[in-house]
Amino acid sequence: MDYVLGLGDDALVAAQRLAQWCARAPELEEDVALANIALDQLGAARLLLTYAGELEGAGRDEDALAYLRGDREYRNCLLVELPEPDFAVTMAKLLFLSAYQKLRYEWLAAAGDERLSAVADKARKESAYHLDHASLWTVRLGDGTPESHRRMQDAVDRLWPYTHELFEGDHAALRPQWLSLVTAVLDEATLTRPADGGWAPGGGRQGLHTEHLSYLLAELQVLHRAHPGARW
Amino acid sequence: MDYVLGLGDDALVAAQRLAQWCARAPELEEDVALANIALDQLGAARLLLTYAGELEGAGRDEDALAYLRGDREYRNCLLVELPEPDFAVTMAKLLFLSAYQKLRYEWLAAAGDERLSAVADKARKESAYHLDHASLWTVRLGDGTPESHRRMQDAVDRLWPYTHELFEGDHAALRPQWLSLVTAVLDEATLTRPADGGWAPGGGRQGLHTEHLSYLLAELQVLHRAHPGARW
Amino acid sequence: MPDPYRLGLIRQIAQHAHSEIIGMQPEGNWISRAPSLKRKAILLAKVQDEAGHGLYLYAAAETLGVSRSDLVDQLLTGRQKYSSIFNYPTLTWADVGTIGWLVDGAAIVNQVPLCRCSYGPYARAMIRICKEESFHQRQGFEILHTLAHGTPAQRAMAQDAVNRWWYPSLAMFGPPDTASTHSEQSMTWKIKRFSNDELRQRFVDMCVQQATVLGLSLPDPDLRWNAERDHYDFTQPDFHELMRVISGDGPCNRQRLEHRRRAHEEGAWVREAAAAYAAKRAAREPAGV
Amino acid sequence: MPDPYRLGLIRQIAQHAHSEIIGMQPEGNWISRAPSLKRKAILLAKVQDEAGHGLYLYAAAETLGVSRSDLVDQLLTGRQKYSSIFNYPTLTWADVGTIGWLVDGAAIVNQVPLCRCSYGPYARAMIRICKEESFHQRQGFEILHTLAHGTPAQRAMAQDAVNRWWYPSLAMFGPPDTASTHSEQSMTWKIKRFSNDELRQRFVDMCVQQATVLGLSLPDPDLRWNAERDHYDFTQPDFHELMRVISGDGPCNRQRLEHRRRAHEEGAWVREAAAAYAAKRAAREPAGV
Repeated sequence: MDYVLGLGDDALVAAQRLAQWCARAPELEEDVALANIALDQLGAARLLLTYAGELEGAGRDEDALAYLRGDREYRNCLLVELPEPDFAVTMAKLLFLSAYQKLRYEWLAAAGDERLSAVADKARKESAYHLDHASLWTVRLGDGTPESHRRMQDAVDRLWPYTHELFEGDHAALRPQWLSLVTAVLDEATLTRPADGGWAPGGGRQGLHTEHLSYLLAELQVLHRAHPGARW
Repeated sequence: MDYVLGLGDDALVAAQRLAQWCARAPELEEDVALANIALDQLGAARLLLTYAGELEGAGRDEDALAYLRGDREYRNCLLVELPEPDFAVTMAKLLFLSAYQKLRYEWLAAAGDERLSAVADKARKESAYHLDHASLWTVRLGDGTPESHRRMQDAVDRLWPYTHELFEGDHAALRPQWLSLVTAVLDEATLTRPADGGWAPGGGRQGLHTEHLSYLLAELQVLHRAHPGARW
Repeated sequence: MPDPYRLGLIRQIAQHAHSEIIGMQPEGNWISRAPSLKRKAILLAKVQDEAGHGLYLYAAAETLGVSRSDLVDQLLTGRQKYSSIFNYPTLTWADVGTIGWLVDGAAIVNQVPLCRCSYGPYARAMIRICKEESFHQRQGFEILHTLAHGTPAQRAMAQDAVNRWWYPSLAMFGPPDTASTHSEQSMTWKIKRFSNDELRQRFVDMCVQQATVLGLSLPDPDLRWNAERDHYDFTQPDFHELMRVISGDGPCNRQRLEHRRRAHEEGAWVREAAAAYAAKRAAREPAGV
Repeated sequence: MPDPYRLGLIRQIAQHAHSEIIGMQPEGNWISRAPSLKRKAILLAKVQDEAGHGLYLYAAAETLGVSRSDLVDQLLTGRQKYSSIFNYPTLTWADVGTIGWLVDGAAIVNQVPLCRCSYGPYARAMIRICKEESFHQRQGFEILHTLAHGTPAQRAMAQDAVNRWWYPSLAMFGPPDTASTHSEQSMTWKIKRFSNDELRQRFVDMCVQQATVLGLSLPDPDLRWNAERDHYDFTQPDFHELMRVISGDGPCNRQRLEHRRRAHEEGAWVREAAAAYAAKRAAREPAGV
């Protein structure tokens, strides 16, 4: 169950962060595109949380899992919960996340669990689109103006340490493929790929998050929790 | 009761905003000073909310009133709930608020309600100190650098419309005194006092707030509400 | 096309486009806090639709020879208006439902006639928009219906929101016919087909019946059926308030425009980067390929 | 005063001052969310005390011929360190109580001997600071006691926080005596009076008894009384982790320094204004008045 929950929480937290761009994106087309990606993430989160609840067998549905767990019970990776102070950080996060999700979903689509593979089959196509979108912007910003190059490189450098957590344990084998997806984009964007081997924060999959997540959840859950047991 | 609640909510919301400067003030001495002012506001809020709860007679204590009302039930003026994007806005808010609180508390200290007058007698001395502190900074920033002058004038202009609400109804008589307190500071600070007669937003005393307050309360209340009935 | 007709059309389409863009804010305010994941998805999709409507409408205006960046500039500098309804705050979740029910409802009553207006590109945009808006209106109605049939706190939240939005929604039809400046000319040009008061009456008649289904009351003690007129009698909104809000002094005018300006400014470096990249690409590629 | 002694003192006092300043962040993280108004006031006052401690300590360091702005600069550029304990996140309200109990407890054990250290201004600052810290430690203990005797969720929150903070607190006494680089010299100079391991043992002995009163367990299966040594045996913290955190790779090192840098940068215009105003005032007033 933790495995499915991790995927679902990644998607839910990513959706929440992406939706914050709604009505404040750099251009109107981007409002539409980011809302679209947020909707895809939210859709995947709903399917995955529902399934996680069924696996648990304690009667928790998607809303019980989304709204009534604290940050110590969330299983998302740290990358998705980090704040997004500018559009470059958002795009770097999306680049790293969508490349990872694409590989994870492709793998799951082909794996044994029928239920998961149905979700993954849909989600991998969406991830491929998210990756395209993030790649496009990474290249535009990396190879745009000196300012955009500086911001994009800074975002990549800042977030890189958090990408190690994605390939903890079983998933280590996916990192080489991920590196080749991401490196191709960074190269085209005239950006420098950070060196590996440094700081590698983790803990999200065990519920040990950054101080940012509890704020995000406070906002996400405030209304639902204020009316215990209500239907919406 | 609404009268006491209004004063108490002003102080509580002001304390919450001021405390946000903790560990991010422009200098260490100012971390100490702003925490001090926040503590004074919080102290006054606790006494006033406790008293409001007694007046209501429904068994609500300071925490029930602070943590279990939504923004539609809060009675603070809009001024205190506005976001503080920079230090100039914080100081302009504090200037306007503390001059108002000083006059209100002085008036209450001399008025009939014994319980209120005891609270007000302590609080008016604190307000006088807050006013001194805000005045000092208003003058420093107004008469400092061109940038600080611009920011301080901008803050004063932005917040001025919200000062009308402070003198709604019964309190209209206090505005001339308030104007003379505030004008003296603005003059010394080489700042222009905005013209009266324009936009005068209100509604806070009736529970009609800006969209900002519910976010502030979500954060203030999140932990308390997550553990119904718990003692702390 | 006569210039006054063209300028009138541009004014009307631009104002409509701006309204969609500014209208994203009050509802967007609740996306992060939507009380269930399903509602979050529906609301996010709705706000996304508004951005989409803005895009079609700017495109329709561009067929009349103005550029989108000029129109955006006119919005940001306050020279062109947007619907005043978006200058009210969304204080609770029930406001999201009420905006869907009343505000989108009023917009549809206003806009359906425009689907047959005399300028093709505008009429076509309106057909698509009206279809989506009636979908949004149903969703808003459904939110309110759930609240009105939920816990006492939810029910109170729903009634409170309806109380606050009713008169501002009536004001969406504009000043009374006796005082409307543009209407007569617009009707002659067939970019408007019914008078403000006709549309307002149609809206009131519709809402009274829907409010009964919701089990919520409308905050007008004088609302009653008039068999002689075959319409409901009702209290007019406060048109002085409407004028104040239009002239810039509503509760959120400054906030909405400032939000939009800030988004525009904070996005400038991104748009510049995209332009610089496109220019480099163009320069790298051999001409004509 | 011999230079190495002076520099050693400056290093130690500055590191202590920096720790107070950075230490404001993890606890400050809960001020806005404190679960009762009384706890909010106590926590705010505590974080304010830390700023005050920072001020005394910078002042004590200045008596040794360095300027505060130089020291701040050394902090912001990472050339001087602060206590590594503040590079762990505060994940729940119980962390606030646990920091009070364990972290302030460890600080006191470390600092009480310094009240009798050889340099007067530092010793005097430490006397005042230790008094306030033992007050903070009692408050932390009280928070944890309330949680440990509260609802099951509160109790679990308390135990979880103690589990996370125990070993990092033990690590606050520094590397084992066999590996400490500065200790021996500092003890000769009497700016340090007991060894790391002596102080760590004193802390463990103290905590075991207090944990019993709290009704919480310490996350060390090998913790037991050793009658022979007249001390508790315990598992040493992971000193490799400590070294990693000291060298910059703890969970929050980047966040803490970045927060401080941002506050410093965002405050620059305010400090410049204050300086400009002071200069104008000085120029306006006749000399000597």
